Amino acid sequence: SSGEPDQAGGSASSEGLVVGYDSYFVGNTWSAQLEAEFLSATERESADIADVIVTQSENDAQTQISNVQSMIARGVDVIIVTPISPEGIVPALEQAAAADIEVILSASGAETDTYTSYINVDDTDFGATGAQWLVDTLGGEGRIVALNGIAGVPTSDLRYEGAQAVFEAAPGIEVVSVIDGGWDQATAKTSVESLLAADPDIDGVWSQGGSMTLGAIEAFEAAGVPLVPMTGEDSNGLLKKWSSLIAEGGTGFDAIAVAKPTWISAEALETAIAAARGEQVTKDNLLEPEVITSENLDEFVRDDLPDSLWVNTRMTDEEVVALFG
Amino acid sequence: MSTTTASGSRTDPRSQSPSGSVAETLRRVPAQLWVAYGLVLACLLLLAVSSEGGLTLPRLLRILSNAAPLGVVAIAQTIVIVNRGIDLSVGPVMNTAAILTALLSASPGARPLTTTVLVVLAGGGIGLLTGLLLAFTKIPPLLGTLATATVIQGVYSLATRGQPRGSVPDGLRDLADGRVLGSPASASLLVWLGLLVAVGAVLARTVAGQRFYAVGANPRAARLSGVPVRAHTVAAYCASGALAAVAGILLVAYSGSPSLTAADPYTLNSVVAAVIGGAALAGGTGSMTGTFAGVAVLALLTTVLNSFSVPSPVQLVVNGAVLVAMLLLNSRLTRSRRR
Amino acid sequence: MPELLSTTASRSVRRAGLLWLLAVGLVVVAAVAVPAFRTPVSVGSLLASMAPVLLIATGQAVAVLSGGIDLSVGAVAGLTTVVLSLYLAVPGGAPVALALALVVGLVVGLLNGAGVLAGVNPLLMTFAAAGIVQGAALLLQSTPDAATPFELVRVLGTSVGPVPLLAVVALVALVAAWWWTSQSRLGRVVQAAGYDQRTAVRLGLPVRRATLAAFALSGLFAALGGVAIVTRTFTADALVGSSAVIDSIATVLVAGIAITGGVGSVLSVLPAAVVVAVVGQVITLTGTDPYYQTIFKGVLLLLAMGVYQLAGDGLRVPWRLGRPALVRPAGLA
Amino acid sequence: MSRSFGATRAVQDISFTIAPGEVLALVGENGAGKSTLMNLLVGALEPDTGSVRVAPPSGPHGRRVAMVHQELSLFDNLTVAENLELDREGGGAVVSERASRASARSVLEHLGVDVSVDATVGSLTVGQRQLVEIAKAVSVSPTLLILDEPTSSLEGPQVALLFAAVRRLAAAGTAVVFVSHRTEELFELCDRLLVMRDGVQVEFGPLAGHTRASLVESMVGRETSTLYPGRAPSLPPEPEIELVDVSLAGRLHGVSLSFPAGAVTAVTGLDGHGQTEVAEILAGATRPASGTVAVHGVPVRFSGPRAAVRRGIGYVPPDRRLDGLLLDGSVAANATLAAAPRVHPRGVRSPRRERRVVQGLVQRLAIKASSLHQPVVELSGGNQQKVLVGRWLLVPGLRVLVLNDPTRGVDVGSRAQIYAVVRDLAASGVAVVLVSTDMQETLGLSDQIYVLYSGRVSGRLLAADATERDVMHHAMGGDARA
Ligand SMILES: Nc1ncnc2c1ncn2[C@@H]1O[C@H](COP(=O)(O)OP(=O)(O)OP(=O)(O)O)[C@@H](O)[C@H]1O
Ligand SMILES: Nc1ncnc2c1ncn2[C@@H]1O[C@H](COP(=O)(O)OP(=O)(O)OP(=O)(O)O)[C@@H](O)[C@H]1O
Ligand SMILES: [Mg+2]
Ligand SMILES: [Mg+2]
Repeated sequence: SSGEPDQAGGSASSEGLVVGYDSYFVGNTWSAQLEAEFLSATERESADIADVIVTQSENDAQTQISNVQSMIARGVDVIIVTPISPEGIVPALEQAAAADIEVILSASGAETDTYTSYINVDDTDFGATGAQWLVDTLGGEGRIVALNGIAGVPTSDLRYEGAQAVFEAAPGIEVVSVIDGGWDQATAKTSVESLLAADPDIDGVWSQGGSMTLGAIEAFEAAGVPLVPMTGEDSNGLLKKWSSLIAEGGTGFDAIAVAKPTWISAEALETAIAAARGEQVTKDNLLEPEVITSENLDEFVRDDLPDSLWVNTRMTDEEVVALFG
Repeated sequence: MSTTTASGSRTDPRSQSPSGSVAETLRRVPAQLWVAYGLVLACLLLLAVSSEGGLTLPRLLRILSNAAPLGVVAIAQTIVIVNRGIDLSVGPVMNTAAILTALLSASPGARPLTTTVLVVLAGGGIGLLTGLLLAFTKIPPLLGTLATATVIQGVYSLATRGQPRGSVPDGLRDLADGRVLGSPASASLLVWLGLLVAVGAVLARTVAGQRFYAVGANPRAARLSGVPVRAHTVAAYCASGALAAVAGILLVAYSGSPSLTAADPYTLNSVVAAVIGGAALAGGTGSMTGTFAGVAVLALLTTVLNSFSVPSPVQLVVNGAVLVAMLLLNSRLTRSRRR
Repeated sequence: MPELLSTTASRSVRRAGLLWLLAVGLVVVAAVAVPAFRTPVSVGSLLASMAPVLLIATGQAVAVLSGGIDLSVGAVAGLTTVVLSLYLAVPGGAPVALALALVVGLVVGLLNGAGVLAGVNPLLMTFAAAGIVQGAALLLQSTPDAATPFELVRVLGTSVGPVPLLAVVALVALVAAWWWTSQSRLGRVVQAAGYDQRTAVRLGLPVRRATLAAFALSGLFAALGGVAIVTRTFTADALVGSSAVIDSIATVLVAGIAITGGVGSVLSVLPAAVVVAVVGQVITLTGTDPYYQTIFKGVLLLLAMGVYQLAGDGLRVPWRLGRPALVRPAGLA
Repeated sequence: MSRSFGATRAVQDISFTIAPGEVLALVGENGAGKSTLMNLLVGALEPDTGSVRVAPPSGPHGRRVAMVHQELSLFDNLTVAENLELDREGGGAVVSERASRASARSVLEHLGVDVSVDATVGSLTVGQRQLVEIAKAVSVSPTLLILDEPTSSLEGPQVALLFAAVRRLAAAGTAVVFVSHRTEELFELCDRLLVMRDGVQVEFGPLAGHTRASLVESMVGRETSTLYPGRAPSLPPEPEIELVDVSLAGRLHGVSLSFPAGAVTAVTGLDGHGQTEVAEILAGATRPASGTVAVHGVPVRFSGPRAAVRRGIGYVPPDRRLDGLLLDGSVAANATLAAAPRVHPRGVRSPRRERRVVQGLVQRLAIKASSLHQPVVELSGGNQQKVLVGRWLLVPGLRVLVLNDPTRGVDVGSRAQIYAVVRDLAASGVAVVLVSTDMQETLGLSDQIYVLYSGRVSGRLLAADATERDVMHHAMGGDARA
């Protein structure tokens, strides 16, 4: 079967599962790859799957609740969801449990234990890992800029929470500016550029998004300010830029890329199938963030693949090219 | 006494000034324009004192260069507002342009110039359809363009499944980052200013341009006087679509990667820029001089706030408060002139 | 007994007859053709998701009837969710926080109305207000002692069978708003001034009060909408109402309320919301590509406008769009 | 009392009294200050100096002033009953629908107006709306009733209804102020007279003893025997433009009219009998359902007003503010609206050419404006109208000029200037079409007159030997009806 949602199948057949997947968002490359990674896994597991139903929540908690409820109404066997509101999703999860549906929380949690399995990277850890590297690289001294995602979005808040704790523990570190870059390259670029014009004396950039780091690099270059150590994420565009900067040599640039792998959704599907077969699955499957540094950069950077790729993937190169063109 | 009064027994003190004089011209400069440029000046002063380096020309040029996408889309919005319309689809058209630019650039044998032309044509095409829709039905522009915006967003989300393909070639990226003759001004700034002058000349100096104002001020009167109202409406939206596409290209040149949402804030910001510049949503007023000031105010204000490291929620509040103050002031000025 | 249903009510239902038929027809067809649609989970989900839209669109309808528009409804709904979450910091706890949230909505509405009365275009006034309100909500949201008042939210989120309490509240509120606009003296002034403010001022009608009241209601209903959202999401989220702005305007439009003011009936918001919600639900339940839902909304908007244009009732609506903002004519005190 | 608006002294040192039961005629040129004075009287405006004194309240309801404003004050979106209820004093916060409909019905019946109280005002004719407006004023049984040009859009029988109502109220002790530019109405209705000129009171006394001519003289301070210029020497036989068997759903039925070049042809009739439709069809603003429009005998199809303009057909609409002017636009922009492509042949504006052309027009029509850049919204009504008519004088090759109610609310002096220009145009070979509800104007200005009744041509008269009675005879249906 294909990844395209088919007509409502009704009840699960004995040959395979009806899998419901709610795509919380496909508005940026990471979230798009998360969905693609799931669809790619359904190809691999097609023997166990009768039908796949995909809904789109477009980052709207209410839509997501409705979508999950519509899957329950359609009688799916398993639901994989990335909760947008950890509390709001709870009643829907309880309805799913009442209907004997296995629920896998992928890449975001819920304020309940009414679920089958939860797979994620700890976002606080994510933020702290980059921050610790930055503090160490700067020798515990320096004025730094923090680039957040969107204030109020849990991922953004949790990552910064993790980072903040590290910075507060380092008395020599001064956070001179906290910018909301919306995980967007252009926004980060503009903000950092205007900041540099006012205050070029910056020693490091802590960023919680790959494209924002790229934007920050471009802003430094545009302002003619020498590059400084920056943290980032495992986006191929950043890795390419990073390795070309290494190739040029002689800049003050160094980086770490912390990763929240998009294959979490694939893992979620495998867990779902196992659970539906009645196998025992880990309830809370919290993964360590993957880390890329100058030492192992070469193993990850893919000069032959598009910038948009997040390199921690289980998809084939063909699938990646099909996704990002 | 005015030369125009043949049998006048009433006197008007204003008629002392000879018609067409400099004083008369200055008197007819809309108050909003004074305010808008006053605001620009205030922002410049703030910038000058707010940072160590002070306000240098290179810095100012960089700020304006970065504002080029907004500048161009604000031109588009102004044309439509003058025509008594509003185009809420400019943001989605910019996104479409960005997505198409990356997609076309990735095709074998693509050249930046061809890509640009095709994308601008596509934007103009979307604008043409919008214009036809609004000109030949009585659908109010606010809602018509809201609807087309929704449809456009739906279509590109469906087509890309959320994930735009391709990438922006260095040739295009140079638009935003390249230095013109070694100055800090980017080519995109020149594109913006060039369009500003060109559109300004058409609006102010040509019969067709004047008719945009006539159509905006009173479409019924214009129609009965033989002005091709529908043609002007279609032309306004068509121009808006094409210009929004240019803005989309400049944006993706700046950001480097297409996105489904990056241009969303540009829709209302373009309206705000035009309004700060003195365009009234009732139609028939608005100018390129004013819109330039509107864009400059928005860009400078953001820079001021950024350079004070003002957190983004507070920035939202400050932006909103400045806008409210501007609007209140404008309405006060308009009314006192009317008395 | 036709006299029981006041002439105004029957007129407004007749005027939107096609819409009522469409709404009822869609429900029947969906229930017959899509089995999943009939399940209690689906019905409850549909009603719960409709409650905020109904509330916010009702407020929007009043603002639009008054000749304005309210782009701040989404931000106000978001702020409501945040104010609710500050209940620990408020003396009196959750119920007081709830009251406070509604008052905040009302006040934002009043300020919008005051700005509009001062001559600012409503579109821009409420847009600016939305920025300020959203900024404030984001600031408050990051205060450390924010928490969801679970008890209160659970109570508000109660369902009777599949029917959520707030869906009933929304319905009652809608009828009340309709009654106010069509049967109260001030509501009539809202309609009159919305259609032709100049004349209303010349006649000495209480235009200022009517405008303030209309925007205040819009703010209050947006806050109620925010409450309805919290009962689903359980989360303080300043951005949660962002889609409500366009959805509420679309609903008002489909309801046949002229964006130029004064024409149409708040009552029609009900069938309009039903049409939008049922089609959305059917699209989800049949596994149609969800992106078609966005396209559908746009097309529905266009269709609605097309239909009302054809149905034209002799009121010269479209050209009046360019009417200047609410400004008192020069020379009249 | 005095009142100024900026530099305009609208009302200066006016003193007059009015007694219960009296009907006072208030006359003056446009802009003389009549409306301003009335607004002072009702308190809608504050006087700079002076005051209004009234007898102590009598009767149970105290003093009630009702004013029918020059512009209609109805809401098209509401029903007749809702409109009547809207600004009623007192009453609770909630409207009783039943009571308000009943009282509306009785007011309308009392006035003799046949309009449903549940009809949306937007669906009524202009005349019906004016009557509803009057009903609204009359419904409160005022002690002082001010009627500011209430008859400008009423037809004979409707005027009679109004007059009967006014007389009833006066007989019951209501003092009435009646403002009108139609002198014959004043003589019919009024007892006393207040004449204003340029904000100053020039006469206050009994109306008896005045003639139309002396009244006009008092208003304008000069003789106006030359109000209407001479006629065309003869009626050319060849039509410049004609309607052949034109019908329009429910409005026109097989109308054939022919408009010769070099003459003024009036199309008249009672309000709503198809004259406006004829004007709009000629102007290309409305397309006929059947029948043809022919120019020089060749059938043409206008896709819109633009097509008509291209054939040299100009149209002056009846509502100058709504359909005619760019209110915030300058005199120059308004004057050149139709002729811009000819004034600026290469599409690029030449300010010098524009100034020369518009300056000539301003002088020719004696338009009072402080400069060519003055927004027309700041001009007086009469001068606005001159700009509107003048717009077509700038169009070279004008073949047909359709004037739809060209002097509504325009004073005698400005009228004379507009009439003279119209006659000049006709003399230069333009076919002028005059659609007017003003009988004097129709008879005085035209060479031939078509009368419409119920969407059909009920008579064609040569103006030179037609009388008001003849026209009315046809307007009431003429022989066809008998
Ligand atoms: N809003 C305004 N602002 C400035 N001046 C105005 C305004 N309205 C009217 N005027 C001035 O008042 C004078 C007369 O205008 P008004 O409209 O009252 O004319 P009117 O008395 O009705 O004359 P007419 O007989 O031509 O209709 C003009 O000289 C005009 O410039
Ligand atoms: N609001 C205003 N602002 C400025 N000038 C005004 C205003 N209202 C009236 N005027 C001026 O006052 C003068 C008197 O106007 P008014 O309307 O009283 O004339 P009128 O005699 O009623 O004329 P008409 O016959 O056209 O109704 C005019 O010159 C007019 O321009
Ligand atoms: Mg008057
Ligand atoms: Mg006047």
